[in-house]
Amino acid sequence: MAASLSRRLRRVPLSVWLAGLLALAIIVAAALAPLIAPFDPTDLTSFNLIDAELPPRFSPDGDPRFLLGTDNQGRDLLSAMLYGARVSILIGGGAVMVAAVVGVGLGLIAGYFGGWVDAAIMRFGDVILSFPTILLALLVAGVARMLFPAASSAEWAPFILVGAIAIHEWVQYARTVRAATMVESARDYVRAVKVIGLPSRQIMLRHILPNVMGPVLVIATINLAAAVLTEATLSFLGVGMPPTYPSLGTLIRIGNEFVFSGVWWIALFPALLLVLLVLGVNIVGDWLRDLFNPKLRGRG
Amino acid sequence: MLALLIARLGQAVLVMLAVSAVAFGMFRFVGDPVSALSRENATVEEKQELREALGLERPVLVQYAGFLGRIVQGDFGISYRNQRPVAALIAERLPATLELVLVATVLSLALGIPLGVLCALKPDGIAARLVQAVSLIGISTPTFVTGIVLILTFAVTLGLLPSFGRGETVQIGPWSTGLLTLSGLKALILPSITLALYQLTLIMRLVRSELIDVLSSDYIRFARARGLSTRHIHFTLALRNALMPVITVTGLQIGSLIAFAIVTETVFQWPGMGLLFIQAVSFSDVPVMAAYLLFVGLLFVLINTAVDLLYALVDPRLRVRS
Amino acid sequence: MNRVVTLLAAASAVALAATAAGAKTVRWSAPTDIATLDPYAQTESFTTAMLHHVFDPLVRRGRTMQLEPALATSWKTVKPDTWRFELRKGVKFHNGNAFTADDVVASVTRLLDPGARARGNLSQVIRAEKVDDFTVDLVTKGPYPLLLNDLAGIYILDKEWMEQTGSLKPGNIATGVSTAASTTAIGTGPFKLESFKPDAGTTMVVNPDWWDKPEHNVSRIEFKPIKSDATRVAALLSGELDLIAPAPLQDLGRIGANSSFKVIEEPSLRLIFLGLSQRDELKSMPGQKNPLKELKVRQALWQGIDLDAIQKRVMRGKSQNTGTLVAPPVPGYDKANDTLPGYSADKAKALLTEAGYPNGFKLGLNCPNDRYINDEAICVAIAAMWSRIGVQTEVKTESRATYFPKQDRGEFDSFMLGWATLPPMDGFSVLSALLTAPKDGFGGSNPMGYTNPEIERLTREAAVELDEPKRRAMMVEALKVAKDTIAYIPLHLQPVAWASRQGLDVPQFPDEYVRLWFAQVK
Amino acid sequence: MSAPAPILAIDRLRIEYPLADGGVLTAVEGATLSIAPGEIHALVGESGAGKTTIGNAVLGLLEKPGRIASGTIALDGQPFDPQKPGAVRLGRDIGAVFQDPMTSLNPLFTVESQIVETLRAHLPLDRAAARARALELLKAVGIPEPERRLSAYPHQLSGGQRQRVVIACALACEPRLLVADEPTTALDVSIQAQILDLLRGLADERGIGILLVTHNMGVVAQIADTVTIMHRGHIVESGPVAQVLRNPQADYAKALIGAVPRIDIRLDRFPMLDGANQAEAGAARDQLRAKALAVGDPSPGRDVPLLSVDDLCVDYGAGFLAGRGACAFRAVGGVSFEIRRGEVFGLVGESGCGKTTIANVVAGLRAPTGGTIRFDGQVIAGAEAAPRKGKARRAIQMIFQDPYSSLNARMRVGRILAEPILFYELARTRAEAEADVGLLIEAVGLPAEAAQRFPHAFSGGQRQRLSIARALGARPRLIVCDEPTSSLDVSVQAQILNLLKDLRDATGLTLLLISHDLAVIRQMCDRVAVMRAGRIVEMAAAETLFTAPQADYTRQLLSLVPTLERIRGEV
Repeated sequence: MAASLSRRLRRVPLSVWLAGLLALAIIVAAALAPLIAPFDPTDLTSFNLIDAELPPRFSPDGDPRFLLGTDNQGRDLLSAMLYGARVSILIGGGAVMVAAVVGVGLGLIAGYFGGWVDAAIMRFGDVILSFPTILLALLVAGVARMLFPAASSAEWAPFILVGAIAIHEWVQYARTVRAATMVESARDYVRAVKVIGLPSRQIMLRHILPNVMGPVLVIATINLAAAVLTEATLSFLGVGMPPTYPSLGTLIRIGNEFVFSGVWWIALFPALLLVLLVLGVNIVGDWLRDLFNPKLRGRG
Repeated sequence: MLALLIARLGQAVLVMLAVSAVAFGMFRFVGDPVSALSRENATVEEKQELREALGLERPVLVQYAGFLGRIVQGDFGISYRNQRPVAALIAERLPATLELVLVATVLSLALGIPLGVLCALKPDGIAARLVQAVSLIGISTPTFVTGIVLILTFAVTLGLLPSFGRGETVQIGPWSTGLLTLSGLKALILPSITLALYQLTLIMRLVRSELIDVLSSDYIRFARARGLSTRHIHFTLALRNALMPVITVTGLQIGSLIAFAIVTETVFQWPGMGLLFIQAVSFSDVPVMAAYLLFVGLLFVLINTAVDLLYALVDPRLRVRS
Repeated sequence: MNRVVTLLAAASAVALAATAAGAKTVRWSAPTDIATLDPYAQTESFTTAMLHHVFDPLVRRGRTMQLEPALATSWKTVKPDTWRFELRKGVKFHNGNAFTADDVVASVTRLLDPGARARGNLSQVIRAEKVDDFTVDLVTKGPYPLLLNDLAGIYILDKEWMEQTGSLKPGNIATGVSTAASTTAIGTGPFKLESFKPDAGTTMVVNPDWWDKPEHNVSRIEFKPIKSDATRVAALLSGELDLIAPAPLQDLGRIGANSSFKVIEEPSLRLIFLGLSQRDELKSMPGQKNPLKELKVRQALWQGIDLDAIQKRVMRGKSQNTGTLVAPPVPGYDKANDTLPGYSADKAKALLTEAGYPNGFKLGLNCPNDRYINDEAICVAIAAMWSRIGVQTEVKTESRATYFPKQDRGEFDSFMLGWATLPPMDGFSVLSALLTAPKDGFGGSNPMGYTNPEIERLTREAAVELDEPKRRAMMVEALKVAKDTIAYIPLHLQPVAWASRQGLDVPQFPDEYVRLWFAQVK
Repeated sequence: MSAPAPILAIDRLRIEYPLADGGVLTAVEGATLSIAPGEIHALVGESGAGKTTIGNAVLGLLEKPGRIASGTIALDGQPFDPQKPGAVRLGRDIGAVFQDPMTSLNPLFTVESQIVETLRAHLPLDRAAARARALELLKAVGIPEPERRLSAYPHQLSGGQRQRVVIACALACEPRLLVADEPTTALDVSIQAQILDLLRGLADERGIGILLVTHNMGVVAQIADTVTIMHRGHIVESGPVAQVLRNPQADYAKALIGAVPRIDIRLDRFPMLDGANQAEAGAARDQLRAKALAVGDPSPGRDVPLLSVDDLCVDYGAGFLAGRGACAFRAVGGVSFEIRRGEVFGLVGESGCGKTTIANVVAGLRAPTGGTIRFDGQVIAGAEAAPRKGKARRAIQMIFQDPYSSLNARMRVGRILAEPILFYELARTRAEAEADVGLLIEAVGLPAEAAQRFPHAFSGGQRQRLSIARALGARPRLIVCDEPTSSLDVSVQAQILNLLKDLRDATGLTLLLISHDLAVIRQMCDRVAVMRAGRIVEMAAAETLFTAPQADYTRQLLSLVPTLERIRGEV
């Protein structure tokens, strides 16, 4: 199976390559934002209100200092976008990470031990899934902000957002991993190590975990896209990142107020970047999903 | 079937208890209705008086017991902001949201299933590739961006469709419907497309992958070996199998749509429950927020239970063995 | 445009077959909606403004904001604490009932009920007494100079109707009682309510039997709330609306450039300023002395704000910078008080050095993000400016729902607040709510610890001074002390900016009320 | 002798699969065969021989991108292209029966609807007529209560009934030819016999030609008229069944037939396809034996049973919050037996009889509901059993049925084999463990470099060797072998069974061998217990059981199992 996998990896379609490269480029650029961005938009002393709403450099009134123009505060839009993408990706990635670790852990436990542990974990997951993602995230983010004044600050908001998104997403990992664990547990290699008498923890982590990671990878990729979107939606609704430390969603929210005023770039560029990022990740995730779905193998 | 029903109802009660706890938590700990209620230059004494009138000084458990007792009787309290029973407010908004969600669901099924079939049957065709590509863009674009783009295009630039609201509605008993007037129908187009887009993509992709799965199954191979027409195999046999999970997903998605309607309703000023909720949030109108939560939770639970039971009815394997 | 006119005509035809020939509909939108139709159950200025179309007060504000007779034709103080009102005769409610002194007494009594949320709006009145069918006495707690100002926001309801519907007492959210008054409005005003659907729309039709001579030609009002700025502008531009109020500042240019639309604007009464904590320590620097207690520091912060830049960029030149705490039309305003220190980052730095903070300090700045025009953007800009003079400012913005409770509890180091002195439209409200210590019913919005004995004294004297010139002089003096001690840092008067299609003339008022009984539709 | 015109004639058929790298994989090369009316023609071979590919080619169901590169297929003398609709129609002229009746029928449709739709796709019948015909068909394939079954859904039928429905569908339009691809592989012996009878009857009574694709020589012997043996895409030998099975000419055919375990007589070893291997492994096995003895306990004597199972009961589905179908199901009820030192004890029965459950309990994978198990006199399972640890656990190891799932795909073989050694601390250092691993690999007849590879680099037989090596690594005294060869080809099965025998001889192991295959049991075991529905119906020494069975059930099983020795028409 691994052989066929690596063979298939060599046959990655061009579109997936491009999408992957695009997503990777955005992620790398975002990660390196402090190094490559022309300005530091989080430094309040670095921008000046006088420069507000300058159009992109390529338009007639463009200012050569600002490639993609400036926002309503005079921040360099390109820098704001790079930093914003960084925030979005960190939150999205953080949410995926937390959800994956929690979900995989609980899924393994539920699937391996079964019985009441399984029932308790999965029923709890069912309750969580009774709330739509966005509502739950809105609630968690909103409630956290109301309870802890600090929750809306630049330092804490990302953690709140990670929690708000992950609280719903872990169930998906748990369900998948639980199902896969049940399948793997019944397979002979696991029975073999059980006969040997290895402790459960070791069986789960060393033997089962590596074999259930395939679907987890797929979910994680697709969820990264979804998490970035959820974060954007929360920020758009005003319970996301503060404007002093904007994510892409915050930038779009701010820009949205300028949609009709001719200052189109403030909304357009961040929205474009967000869509491209999510699209790139989604294309890769989609392809991975098909790759791991044995039924779809051997088809174009 | 009975066991399933009982299990599902038990789960539903569990969920509703969790929801009510959250709702109460919000009621008690979130926001401060006092300052939302008092006027701009209210005195300290006025505010304290209000606090006592609202019962915010009583012990938490007493408040929770009271809360549970009231919601069981269908009394969700009075909106701080509108001074009207919350139940009535929600009932008034329900039609708008449900019609929007319903149309969006129908739209996503009506388009999602055929497109999914297309992509599964001709995975290498130009049309399928195009649909796949567009669908990826569809799930990669945030709802609010889609809504704004649609408004800019069809309302502002082309002037074809209204940019907000429900248009004219007709009152049928307690239900106000926008489905019976031209302006109501026109007003539905943009919001329902915005809302449906994500689900459409989801259903399309689900149908595609399920159908591909089913088409490679033994019983389809056997059906081919029996010389049945390809048409019959694809559309009567395989599609039916492939649509089974669509039932579940559609059910789950209806719940999500109700929640996602918050965003759509905000963008299109659609006077539904989502807008009510967002308004309530910005006014700290806790009774409305709590009732919305309970209501959406209940709706979600009901839909899920109904879907499970429906699934059991549709799938012969889950029916009672006589 | 043709399409719009046709639509408009069609819509009106449906609604007003009787007056089809002169059907003039105004379709307009605001970001908020009427909270409730019960005027005593709310304190929002927007709802109050909307309800003014349906209800009349005893005294109202005219075209120039002057107080003028409405349901009362004249008044006088018979005792220092008793005002006598002569009522207008021949006025009918929308349900046909006649307007009499009983209605006034019932209305005032209802408003003074402990369950009425708006009873603070008439806090100085003890009771209303019927003298005869068209004469009423209002008894106040003591000499009270602002009674007429208060009465301009108190609408009169029909007693018989309240009796019939059991609405004589107001609804009470605590006891779970709601009344018919929340969903029905029977007034004497220029328009009758046709339908009210929260968040969906409110329609009103002209009241042909209005007691006053109409200065408008509007036959129908269709109000549709649209929260999102972008959607509201889009609806105006696509011809679905005739008027949006307010119009987002950033879109004014675009709307104005379109020959089918026009922008109307003027400075509002709402004055935006920053509050500064006067407590012993700041949240941002626990355990250290609060630098804001130093006058020089406050001076530096004021001089460190480039108000012109904010006015030009954030407010698009539409706001009016101010150096005092009340707007020019408001009693208490004095031109001499309205001076600005002038922006100078260098002077600000020098002042900080003099005060012993050459390297600045840490400061939190809290702002709402959905209350005032461009509130969030203003705060971010100020934080940037302060950071440049060395004060490391951390901005936190949040929804008004969470912001104001915290402001009430005094949880901020520095914060933004707006004050329009409404409903009385008098400088006294600044003194009594913002500048005095929280005691004796004063200082309701001043939890930050600012006190000044001079202001305390002047406020208490002005409260009972019935001689208007004297009273004003006291207020001016108090506001001068506030300015000299930099109790607050005033920023600007936010603009009232509306946009409408050409062909609709609506006069604007600094209190931001939309008064369609002055509108002309062409 | 003028042969009747063949129903099916395949002439020099070549089937290719284009590969992604531009190359071509030839699945079938120059295949020629013909089937006369009423003839059952068996196509046999091991996996990868190309037999199923030919079946699929005739049915036009070649998996993409496979294609017929050259050669012809003719029905009743008319060449046709099965991939394209033409004069010959699938379903009407050619019927098909697949291996797994569980998945061949659409779970969402009734039996009636599935038969009727087949009928109406090809014949101008109205609904009522089609229904009547469907009823006839069900009667013809011998389904009890056919009226009631018509409205049943597939899941309401047993496996055998389902396969009958599948055959009824295939027969619906009275095809000339039936392609049956492993039609009984998924079925138990008794049901297999019924289905085979049904197929034979169809050929005899209706003159239908049947192309029977199978790997089971016993089935061939029992019902086929002619047989074609394939190997790696080529036809090796073809002819009448008796002639080919009794007297194969080609080397491969000889080896293949020789490797089929016999039920009539016990052989010492299976004859090997390629006589090579083993000799050099002897030294390694001696060392293993020495090591095993070093950690083993002194034997208290050969007559004390090594394992004794007493009144064992196992219930399923009685757990807390178990959910669906929570009522308990008794898988094993009151089973008692003993295994003596050094013997091979066989447990045989049809699927669901409880034999695998016993294996699981003995190996410690499942706790019994009642009864006790003693190992070397010490209670290891049951009410008063202490948790199995250390020596007690190490002494019993297990090998499994599916070689593809019994090794962790993500670990190198060396690590897999070292795991028990390190866990039981049988080696003091990692290097010592690696040396042991080398020894084990050598002992099961694999090259030493195997340790560096991942499991996917090995064939099924090799993996089963590795599985055995892992079990040996723990230096056990009893190995539970749960269907160790049932997913292997016969030639590989022969090798593995030989290996097990050799190891037993070399290291003095005791084996519990669980199998459904009576022939394998006969070849391997010293004593045998026959199980049915959770109970032992007969237990005896192997020779006694096979020559003089006492229980009716045993006799029935023995008479039904298709074997190479009982060739049709010979008896």
